[in-house]
Amino acid sequence: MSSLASASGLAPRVAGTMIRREVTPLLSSSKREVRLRVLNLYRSWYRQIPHILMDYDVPVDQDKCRAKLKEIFMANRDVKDIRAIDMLVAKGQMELRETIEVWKQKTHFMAFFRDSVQVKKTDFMSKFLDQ
Amino acid sequence: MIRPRGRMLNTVCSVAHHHFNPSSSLVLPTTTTRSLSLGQPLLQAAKQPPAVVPDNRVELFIDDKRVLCEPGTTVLQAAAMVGVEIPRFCYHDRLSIAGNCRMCLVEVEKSVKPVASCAMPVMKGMRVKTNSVATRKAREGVMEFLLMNHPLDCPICDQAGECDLQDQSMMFGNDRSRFTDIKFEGKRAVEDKNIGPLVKTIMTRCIHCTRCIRFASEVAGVDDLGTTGRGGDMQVGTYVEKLFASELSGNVIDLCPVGALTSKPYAFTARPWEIRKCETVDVMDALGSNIVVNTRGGEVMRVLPRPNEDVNEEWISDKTRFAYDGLKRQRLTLPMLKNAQGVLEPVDWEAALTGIAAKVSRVEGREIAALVGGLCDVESLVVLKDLLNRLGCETLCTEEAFPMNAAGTDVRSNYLLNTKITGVEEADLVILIGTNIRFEAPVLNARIRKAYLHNNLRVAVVGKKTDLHYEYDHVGDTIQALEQLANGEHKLSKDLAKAKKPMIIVGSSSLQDADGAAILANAIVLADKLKSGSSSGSSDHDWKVLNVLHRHAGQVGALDVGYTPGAGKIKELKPRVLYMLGADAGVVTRKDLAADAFVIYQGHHGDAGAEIADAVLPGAAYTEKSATYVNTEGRAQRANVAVTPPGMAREDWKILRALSEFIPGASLPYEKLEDVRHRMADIAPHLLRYGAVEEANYFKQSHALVHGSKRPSHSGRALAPPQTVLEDFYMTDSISRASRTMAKCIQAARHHKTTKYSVS
Amino acid sequence: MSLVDKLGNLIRAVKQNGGLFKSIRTFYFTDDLKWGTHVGTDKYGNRYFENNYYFMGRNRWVLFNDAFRLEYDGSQIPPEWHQWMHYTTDKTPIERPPVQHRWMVQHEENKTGSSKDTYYPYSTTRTKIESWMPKNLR
Amino acid sequence: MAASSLLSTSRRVYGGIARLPVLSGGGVRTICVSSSRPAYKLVNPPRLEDVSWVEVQERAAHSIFMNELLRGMMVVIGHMFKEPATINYPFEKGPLSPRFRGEHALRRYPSGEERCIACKLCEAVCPAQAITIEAEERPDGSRRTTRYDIDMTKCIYCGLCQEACPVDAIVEGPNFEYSTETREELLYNKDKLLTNGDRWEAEIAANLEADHLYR
Amino acid sequence: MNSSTVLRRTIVSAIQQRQLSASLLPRTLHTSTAVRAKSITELQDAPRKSVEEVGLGRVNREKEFPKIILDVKDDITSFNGVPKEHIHERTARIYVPARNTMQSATNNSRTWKLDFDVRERWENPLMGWSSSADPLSNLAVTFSSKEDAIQFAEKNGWNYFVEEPQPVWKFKPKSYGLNFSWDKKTRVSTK
Repeated sequence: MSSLASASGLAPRVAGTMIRREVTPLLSSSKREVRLRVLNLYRSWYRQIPHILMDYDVPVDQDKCRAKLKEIFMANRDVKDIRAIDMLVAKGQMELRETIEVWKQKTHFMAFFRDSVQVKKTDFMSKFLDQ
Repeated sequence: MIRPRGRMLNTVCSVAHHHFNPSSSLVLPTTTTRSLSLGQPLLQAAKQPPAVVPDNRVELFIDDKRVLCEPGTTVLQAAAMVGVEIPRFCYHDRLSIAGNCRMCLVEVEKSVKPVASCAMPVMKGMRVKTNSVATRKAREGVMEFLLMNHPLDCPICDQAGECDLQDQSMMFGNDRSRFTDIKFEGKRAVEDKNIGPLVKTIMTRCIHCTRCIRFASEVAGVDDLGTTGRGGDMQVGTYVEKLFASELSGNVIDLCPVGALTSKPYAFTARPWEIRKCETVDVMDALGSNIVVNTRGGEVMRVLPRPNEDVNEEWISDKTRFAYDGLKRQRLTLPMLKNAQGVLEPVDWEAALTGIAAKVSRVEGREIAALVGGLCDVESLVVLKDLLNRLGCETLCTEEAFPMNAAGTDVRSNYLLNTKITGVEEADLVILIGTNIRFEAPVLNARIRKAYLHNNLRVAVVGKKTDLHYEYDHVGDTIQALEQLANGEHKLSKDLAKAKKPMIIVGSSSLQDADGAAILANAIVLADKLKSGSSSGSSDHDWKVLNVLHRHAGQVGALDVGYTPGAGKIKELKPRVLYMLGADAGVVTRKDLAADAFVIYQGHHGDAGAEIADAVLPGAAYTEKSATYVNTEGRAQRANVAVTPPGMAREDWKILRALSEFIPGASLPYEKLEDVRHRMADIAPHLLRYGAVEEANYFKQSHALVHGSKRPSHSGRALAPPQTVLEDFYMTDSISRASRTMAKCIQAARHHKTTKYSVS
Repeated sequence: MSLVDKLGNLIRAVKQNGGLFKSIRTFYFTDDLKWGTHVGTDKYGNRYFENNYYFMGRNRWVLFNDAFRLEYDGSQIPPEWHQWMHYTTDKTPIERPPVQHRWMVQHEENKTGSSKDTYYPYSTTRTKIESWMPKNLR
Repeated sequence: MAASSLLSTSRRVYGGIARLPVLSGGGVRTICVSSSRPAYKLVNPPRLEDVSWVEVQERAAHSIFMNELLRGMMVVIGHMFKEPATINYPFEKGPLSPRFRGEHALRRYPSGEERCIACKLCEAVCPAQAITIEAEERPDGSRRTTRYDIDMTKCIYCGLCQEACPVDAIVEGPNFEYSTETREELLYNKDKLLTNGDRWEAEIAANLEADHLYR
Repeated sequence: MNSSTVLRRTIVSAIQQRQLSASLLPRTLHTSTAVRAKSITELQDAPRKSVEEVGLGRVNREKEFPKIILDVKDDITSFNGVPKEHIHERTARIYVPARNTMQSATNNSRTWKLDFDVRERWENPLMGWSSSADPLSNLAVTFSSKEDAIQFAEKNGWNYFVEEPQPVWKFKPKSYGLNFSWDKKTRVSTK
């Protein structure tokens, strides 16, 4: 398959070759460390949710927020690169800070739920007919 | 790989040579240069195997970089080998050396005067300085002279932004002028010439580089352009007002280093800096010339050639270059379906596809047929075939016919241009059978002319005598003459048999009717005869003699994926549903179908096909889809999307895929273009080896079939290609038929015939 | 400046504006009452005044044609007076007449909001793609 | 306490400045002190517990007799007899330079021929990409635009278009009174721009003439 | 302990969750004015810090951080904020741009270029301007080598294909004398 793909000029997207190399870390130097950071971030968010809901007058309850929190974290479950996880954690912390300091507006917070975003259909026929 | 910078190449050359050059080897150690040298296939210097140095090569130094080159090379070429670009106006890689612009002056050590590097052959131990004070002063002087009589009309000049004179005056010119014009005599002014509807002339801008003249007389083969007058009064032109009657005339626009020759249809419409470039391939003839489509804001502004040594060098035909305005006219932009009154009316996609699916699923598979035209890409052909095969239909035909006796199209070698286009430059004999190659493949004809000029290529023609722009032996008009040649009975037979590398080019235009089988069979016999004659004369055994020159870009692809050439089967079948994919040649009419037949036309232009259709599905033209085309050599090439299809039009494979969804049980599994391409790879892997030619073999086997059977009989008619005079060249397909520019060309060519200056 | 001077100015202004009643009218329309030299009148009946007693910015002014009443607008000043009004030049168009070309058109005030004469944009080019139409629709 | 410290600080600063020989001319220069301020200072009103009784009494007296209000009214009455410091737009207008960059206009030659030759340099130079040009050969063979649109909502009035123009066709005229009620009205097309030029030519020509020595 | 070590400590400790939550958790922070006033008073005479001290200067991270071993490919799609539809549905094309045949210079054809499939453009119904909804339509990145371009595409998660450049120039010696040789067809008749 991969030879066919390269012949066709369609590069194999899923990398077959692992490149082992030395890189400079962002913060964490091991998987264990980065895992701790992720769990820490998750815990902080989880504990802040009641306070956040007090600050923001938003039409969601704690359960919904917690489900969304889990969903957002699980969306990146496939990220294996320690540096990428560090970056995601840092960004998550920024979001957390912005949220609990009420630097955000209601709409910013509700943007996590993306309930106003129209999901585009991706199957062939809808794309063909709606284009 | 990209062409390397000067310093790297320099060291490559020094590695290739055992003499030790202290200056360059200090730059990089030998080990690194070796690895660098791996990626430079483009230049001859890099190709030289290390440590093998022919004795006759000359060593010289350009800007202290060592160059080794063949004797007879010019200094400018030698400089290009080490990546030193010398400014030039008159010199062009593919034209003869003129040496009249003087922009390439360089300082050569121990020479009293600066030397015109384009005409100066290299000499041993020469030390050339391309960036010394003297060189720069010489260039500045030349530039001052050139600008003295060049108008300051860059703001209204179409060349501005991609003008050699503009760029080089910025780089090498003086920052102020001594042109004071105290007597108010003004600059030189030259009257513009009218040389046709394609090339616009503003002769005041001319700097007399004579590139256009050399192109016309050397490449195009028309001695129309020349100079009159001398010195400041010199003018480039046709002397009398007449059409520049060449099918390659557009190339002088590219060649002109200033804005003296510009494109008339493109005039004033766009600027180089606001243009997006899309590198793609052309479909106006079967050569698949490489082109760059220039677009702006979803509109094709112009078409330029893309240099590809194996296909079109640097030239494209006028149809390729100027028929693009056909892409904006007569377009199908909405799906249409006949209503209850039997009148086509625009509908949306869902309604169109539902309506078609209802009709298609009502008839049995064997009562369906498909007819594809010459501009179809392989992707849509494959999807159409898959769709109809699922419905149980096996009648899939191309409009262009091909004789099916003996091996027919089962063997690829039977229908390809086997020696490839570059083979022309190696060949010593070309026999053209039933083709006016000048109009069916103008760029290939230019290459034949090039070989004729430089390699003393001999050309023989079987068929009607036409002006091919070079001399040839006329074997005869009729099929009998071909037969005689094949049997070795013709008076030229002995002469031609001496050829070491003969090529036979059979035009597919002559294979369209019942005599096609006889013509092809005789050509095969002749090919085998010439091959056996030549192989005894120690030429290489892989040399292929038989070549078929197609007229349509999609034909080879259609044959490769298993379409039946010719509409004969459809006429026998009288199908109740006909699916026409870009079929606009008018081969099949309503009379050939069942009385209640439902005709679906899918394509990009409203032409013969759409006129007879009951349902019209708007597809994409070649600039609007990512698609694969196989040229007459069997070279698969990828066309890329330059602009998206207009209106509600869609890429062709997507339409077929969407239609399959509406027909019960026929749904195709393709979601993305990649899926279609994988399917193509299953059918024929070479379809995805872009840029490469999949060579055909089985010559012996297929030819044995011909020799084994009796040669087909024929009517003995004259071999007259359909395109004989210039006006036949311009409109051959639905795109060029929609083009206003092409219509103007025909008008001009017709008018030209009535003038006394017309030659033919 | 003494109060007496101010009173003098007021009297001059009232006099120039044609009496008390007309002065009150002017004051109502322009929120101001000034006196100065009448330097000219443009073709639309707007009167231009100058008095260098006032500081720059207030020393040139326009009294719009009375017909405009409260519908006056800054854009009603035609270009030749516009430059004088804006201190771009010190010469009034009477002292130095502006260039005249036959193709020049009448000045027009800013018409936005009026339903009839508002500029509304449109494309000045033809469509890029010409569609094919079946015979019956052509 | 804090208030008095604030007062004393400002006094200290003022005194310090006054002692400087260069700036001793007057109090106006005291705004310059910020650069030499050694540290951040608290500028909030003093806390209530820091205010003395005397001050409290004073404040109470001021507010009972509407002292501040009356003083304010006196200032207003005084100003009624002063010359206003503002100009009375639209009857009075501020000065404009001949180089003022206002509403765009396309000019014509004295013969009436439009100047623009569709060289597209203004389109290329426009940093806001507000200009859209399409060009074509006119039937008489000259190079002219078929579309010359300026999106005035995008335009930043930098004047680069008129700098780039080789034939003085596009200019930013002196008019700035073209505000509109809808956004669409600010999408100028070629006809609008040419009409602008035809309307404002008198002033545009005078302005260019006034400025020609400096260009 | 030099300044960069201090800096690293600061960054790490600031980002570490325990510290962060400790500083964030007291929800009295923005409700109790007393606390705030006090802290501001404390700030009153705080000395100014130089840029270097605050840490906006360049940090030599290579030295400070020990390297780690990674065996996954670089992938920035998880945090670069690009919408998924512009990652998974886009195909990048990696190629060497052809020389512009209108000009003789070759500099633009010496680097590799990466650009994207063309998406729909349409005419604005009011003015006829051409519009596009494609954020990647103006992205064309130049690379000095094919490998760099491929790595960039992979890092960004785009599909891509590579078009190897066609051979463009075969070197053939030619001479000025050919114009005048009597016995060759290259002799020039017109000029």
